[in-house]
Amino acid sequence: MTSRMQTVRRVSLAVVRKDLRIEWSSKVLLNQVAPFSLVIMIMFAFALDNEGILQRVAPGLVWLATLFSMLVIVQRSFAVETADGALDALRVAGTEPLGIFIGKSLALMVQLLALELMLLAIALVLYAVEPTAMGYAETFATMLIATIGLGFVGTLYGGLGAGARGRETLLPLLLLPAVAPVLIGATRATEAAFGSGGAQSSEGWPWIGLLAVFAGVFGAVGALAFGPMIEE
Amino acid sequence: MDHASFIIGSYVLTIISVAAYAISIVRRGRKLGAITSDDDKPWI
Amino acid sequence: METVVELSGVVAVLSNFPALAGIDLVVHRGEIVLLHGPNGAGKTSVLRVCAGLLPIERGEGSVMGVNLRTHRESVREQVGLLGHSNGLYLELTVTQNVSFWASTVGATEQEVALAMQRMKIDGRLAHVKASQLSAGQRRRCALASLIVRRASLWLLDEPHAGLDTAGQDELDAILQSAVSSGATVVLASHETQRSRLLATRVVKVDGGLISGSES
Amino acid sequence: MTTTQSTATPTTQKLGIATAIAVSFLVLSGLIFSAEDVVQGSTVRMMYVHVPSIWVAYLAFGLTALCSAVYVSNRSRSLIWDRFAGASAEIGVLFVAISLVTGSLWGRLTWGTFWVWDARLTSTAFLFITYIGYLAVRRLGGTFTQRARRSAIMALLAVLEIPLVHFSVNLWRTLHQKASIADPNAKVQLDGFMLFTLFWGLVSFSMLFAWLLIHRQRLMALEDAVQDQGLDRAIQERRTEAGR
Repeated sequence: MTSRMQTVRRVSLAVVRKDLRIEWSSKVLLNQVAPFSLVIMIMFAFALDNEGILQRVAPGLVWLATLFSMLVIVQRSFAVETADGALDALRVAGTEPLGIFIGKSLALMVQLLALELMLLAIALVLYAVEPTAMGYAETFATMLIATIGLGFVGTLYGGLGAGARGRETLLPLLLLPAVAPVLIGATRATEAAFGSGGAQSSEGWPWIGLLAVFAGVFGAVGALAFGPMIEE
Repeated sequence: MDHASFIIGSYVLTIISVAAYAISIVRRGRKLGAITSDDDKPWI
Repeated sequence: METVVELSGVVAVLSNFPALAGIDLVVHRGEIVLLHGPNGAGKTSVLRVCAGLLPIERGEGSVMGVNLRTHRESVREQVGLLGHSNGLYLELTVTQNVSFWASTVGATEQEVALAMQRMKIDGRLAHVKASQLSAGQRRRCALASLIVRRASLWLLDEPHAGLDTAGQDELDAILQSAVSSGATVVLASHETQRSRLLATRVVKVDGGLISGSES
Repeated sequence: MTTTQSTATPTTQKLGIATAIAVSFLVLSGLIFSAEDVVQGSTVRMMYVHVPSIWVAYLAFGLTALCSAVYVSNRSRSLIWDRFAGASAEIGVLFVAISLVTGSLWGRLTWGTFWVWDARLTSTAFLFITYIGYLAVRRLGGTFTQRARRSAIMALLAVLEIPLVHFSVNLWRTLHQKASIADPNAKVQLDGFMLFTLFWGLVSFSMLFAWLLIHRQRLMALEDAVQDQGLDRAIQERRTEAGR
């Protein structure tokens, strides 16, 4: 058992380093996904042409933009694996699926967190949001825990698209309903943190609890289901 | 009866959609049943 | 003689197309078997079935005593597969690629260096991104990744393709030495001249079946 | 009609006739015999198709989850469990759709609007979408065992997803905005015959579900058999390639 845990540790470290290195050298997040989410945020401002409304709905927009961008990152994360048959090679190598799952989830979480920080900064500037110090703490806690859940669930469903080749188009249909609790929980918690619509910052913590439950459930399920999911 | 169109409409809608589904299942079943051997029909 | 691969009447399906239509194949330890046949004969699928990647639809199969129908996942630790694609990450450098594969199996830095040296991708090439390599250099990189895996059954799909003569010689030497230390090799190729010299047995594959064999 | 040709057997024919009679009686009872409600008036009659529909949907999705769990845990990996799971989910999607439509018609009458972002409605909509996704995964292709494993995982994921969504949507509607719309059923004071009619609806729709499930499952077996025949033919064709 301990040797298996060591293998999982080694594989997940190798995978997360590899994924982040690929991102570092290809800069897809920086050059494509981040501008994409910026465009989303600006388009929202066009669609909801009213300063009062924008301030009120800013938390929801940040999280919607995060979810849409996440679809792109997840697809990219698995496109890297299938481009030259690396996923096949990983499977043939009998690489511990749990290690792959943890590694890819961690890499996804790091990328998502970077993106969310950027979106937060955009919201502060474009939507004129002014949280308190407590509000900032709550916002960061929300981001951290929501991202853990999103990383697990994104990797889990992304694996299905990769195992069944050429079926990436199914990803949004499967993934978006599954992350609805994150959208609800994170948006409410961020509203509390931003004080949107007169919300108190203490109202946010139960939602952060919901996000933690979500992360725990999908972390556990992903650990079990990811292996069979990436099989052909 | 008040709102007869809504009420009868929902009954009709329910029954028609279920019936259409049932008929399509039975028809497809007959069509495929004709071209498969009885070994593939363990319910017989 | 110990049996490494045993397939009987194996049918394998690629999206409703029977790539294998009932293959019977037995491979013993220490053999170098060449699968030879036209394009689309099913050579690649035989290798993928043996690697536990492609599920068996009908028939029975086992590799090193592992039943491929029920436990195809557990055969993989002992096989090394080089497919059509190289399994490289194009955005990473040669060293990063080989090191990644090494770290997933727990091989040492030393083994990585040795493998890269053998495939002659250590010097200038070591820090070039895989996307900028030529086809032959990528093949060398993939072979180096395969060497660090220390497999006991080598499954190679067109391994000589894209390699220059020196690279082909090196590959042959590597396979010979692997076999002499107890490994078994199955390779698929339609370029037979070179492979025939290497192989201890040639098996003809056609139409998803074994259509003949020669020694 | 010869039974050997189709998915019907004498038993299912009897079940079918009994179901037809039961549903006909439900229609008569729901539209004519039963009394109008004191508060809701005639609109209470919507309940007798709406509630049984959503009941069948829950039954169907529950069965999908159960059969998927049996498929995963059973060593024999018998495909019959996969077929029951798939057939059941398809029927479930049909009945969720029916209950969403009848529900919004009912809502138009009692609330004055087709849709409200009420917790139960919202999570039912998610239920609908989730199982449409499940059916899409079933149609991904590949071999039967691939289909079975993939869809069994999806069904079990849905079992986790649904309560999470339901719970968070509930929290959303209770914490965030005090629920302004009461449950329509709560206002209804059911008399004996109305209760009986509702009960009759549940029974007759369950019979309907059973009949549909048996036939759909058998149809799926036939579809699989036809695909298998296609494979046999393809294998024969493939083998003749070797002669050339």
